[in-house]
Amino acid sequence: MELSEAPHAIEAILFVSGEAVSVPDLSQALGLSEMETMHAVEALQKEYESATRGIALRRFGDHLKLETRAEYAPYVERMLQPVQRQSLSQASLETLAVIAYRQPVTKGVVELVRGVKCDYSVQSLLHKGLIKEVGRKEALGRPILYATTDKFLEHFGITDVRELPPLPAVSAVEATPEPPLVP
Amino acid sequence: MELSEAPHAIEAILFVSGEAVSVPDLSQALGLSEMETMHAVEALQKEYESATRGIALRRFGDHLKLETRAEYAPYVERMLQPVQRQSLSQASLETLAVIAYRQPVTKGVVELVRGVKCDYSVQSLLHKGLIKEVGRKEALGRPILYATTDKFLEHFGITDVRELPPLPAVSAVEATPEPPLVP
Amino acid sequence: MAIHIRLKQFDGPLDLLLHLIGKAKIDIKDIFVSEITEQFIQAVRDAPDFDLEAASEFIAMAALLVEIKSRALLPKPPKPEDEEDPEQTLIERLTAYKQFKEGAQGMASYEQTAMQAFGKLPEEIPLPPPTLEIDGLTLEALWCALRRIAEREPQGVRETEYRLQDIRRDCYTVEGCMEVIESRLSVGSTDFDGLFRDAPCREEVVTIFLALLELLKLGKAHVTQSDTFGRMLLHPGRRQTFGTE
Repeated sequence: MELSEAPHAIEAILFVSGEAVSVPDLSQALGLSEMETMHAVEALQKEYESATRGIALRRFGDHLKLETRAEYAPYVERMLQPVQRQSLSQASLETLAVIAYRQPVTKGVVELVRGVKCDYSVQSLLHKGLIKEVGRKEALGRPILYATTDKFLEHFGITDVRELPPLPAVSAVEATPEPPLVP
Repeated sequence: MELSEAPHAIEAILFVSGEAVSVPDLSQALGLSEMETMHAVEALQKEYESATRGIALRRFGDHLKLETRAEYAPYVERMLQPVQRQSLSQASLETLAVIAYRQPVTKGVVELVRGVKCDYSVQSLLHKGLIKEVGRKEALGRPILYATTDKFLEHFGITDVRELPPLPAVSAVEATPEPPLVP
Repeated sequence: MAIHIRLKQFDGPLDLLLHLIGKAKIDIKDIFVSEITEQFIQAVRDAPDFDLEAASEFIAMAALLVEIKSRALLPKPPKPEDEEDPEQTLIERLTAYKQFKEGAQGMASYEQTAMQAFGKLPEEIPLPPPTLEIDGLTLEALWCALRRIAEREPQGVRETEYRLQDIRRDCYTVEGCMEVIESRLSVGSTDFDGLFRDAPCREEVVTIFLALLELLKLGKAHVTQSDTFGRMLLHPGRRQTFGTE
């Protein structure tokens, strides 16, 4: 092959391979001596160094590899894993409201206030990182206590739960006592 | 992101993805408008064209892909077993030719031109992602209209259907029942 | 001249006709002053892989060729203007087919070139957990949620007290619970959650549930639900599998 073409043939091989390729293997594929191959590698390295690029040529001993530059990793990740958009159901929003105003609070209280089972919405809020477990209540069954997270504050654009709007005047959210027995 | 960095972020994304990536997906990952993304793509294309390279930036419709240049294929093949695209059967190619030159077109027209049933080849082309349904013809039975995809462009290495070779001139009489789509 | 042709080699009768025309080195429009019709019929007749399904299109074409040929032998009556000339139509179809067949060949050479370009396998990259963005989280939405709870709350308390007295008496045997559920169903459909809303202890919940399963089995009740996690409604009697229910 033409010596002047060798650097780009090497680039093509490294690109398709994805993995590190050794200089002896390269020189065999190109039909060049190892010396000639090394010269071509150096020429290619110079090209890659002289310009800002999204990909870089790295050398490990006598192995060569093409890699993405670390500074572009966030974009690559965003590409491979796009942000998922979701919205909260009415049920989850109600559960979140009760927890926000009564925290730390047990699921039992949330269920008593809302009048329905809340296992599903509590799980979903935990999964979304809007609430977290903050300990256990010293009561029969030692039920888990829930509170809102920093992510909750971030989502609502406030710095502290005290910035939440005041409760409606006479509200079940405030009035409902602990249930006598937590299911 | 800095607009000046965008071309190299795109290069990094295309390198990692391996497969063709659409401009909307790119612009979402970069947090840029599609217009800004296209400008960055054009800047990157210029870089790739100005220097001799082992790899090329190819555009298929609104999909982009990095590929090796054809002239280095022998070296790549000698070194690796690259993933090779399968060539199409004669029957599939004929069906695809009618769809490509006459799109959007119904299966009925394809069958009229070829003089045989085309259910199988149409199914197989749909399955390979080379054609897609693009609506229905306002005619008796509202038959499905087919057109080619960006994957079709990729398979034939062209940016736009207008790059297909022109159909050979009709020697005898103006041929088909509907006027041919002149690409 | 004996021609041995395997029909399977050809993509239909037009393909075979083009092949014969090519072999005879004639122009498409001269097809009917040549031996092509005879050769075509011969090929279809002799086809060793003759199978009716695959060959039906070939047979239809053979019939058309014979028809055209026989018309040529008869004296021509004056032809009405709008009548289609089958000979001309076939020549047009052959011409169009030839055009696309050659187009396909051109595309095949593009395909060959494109296959010389290699992509790269996608890389396997360990990804952080996906970022979740939640829509509709506003203080106003939170406030509305509280208002909804407050508005329906008093009713909930009354129901709870009422049911505490009503169920405790009977719920410790499956038979007793069945009676309660049945008596409730006797005045119409009821909410599944309503059976449990005060659920004071595990035995009651389990017993009521067993009673309900028993009623379903006996066909004295059935359940409907509009969607997953949606409200479940109990109705008296067996589910009607006909009509609009």
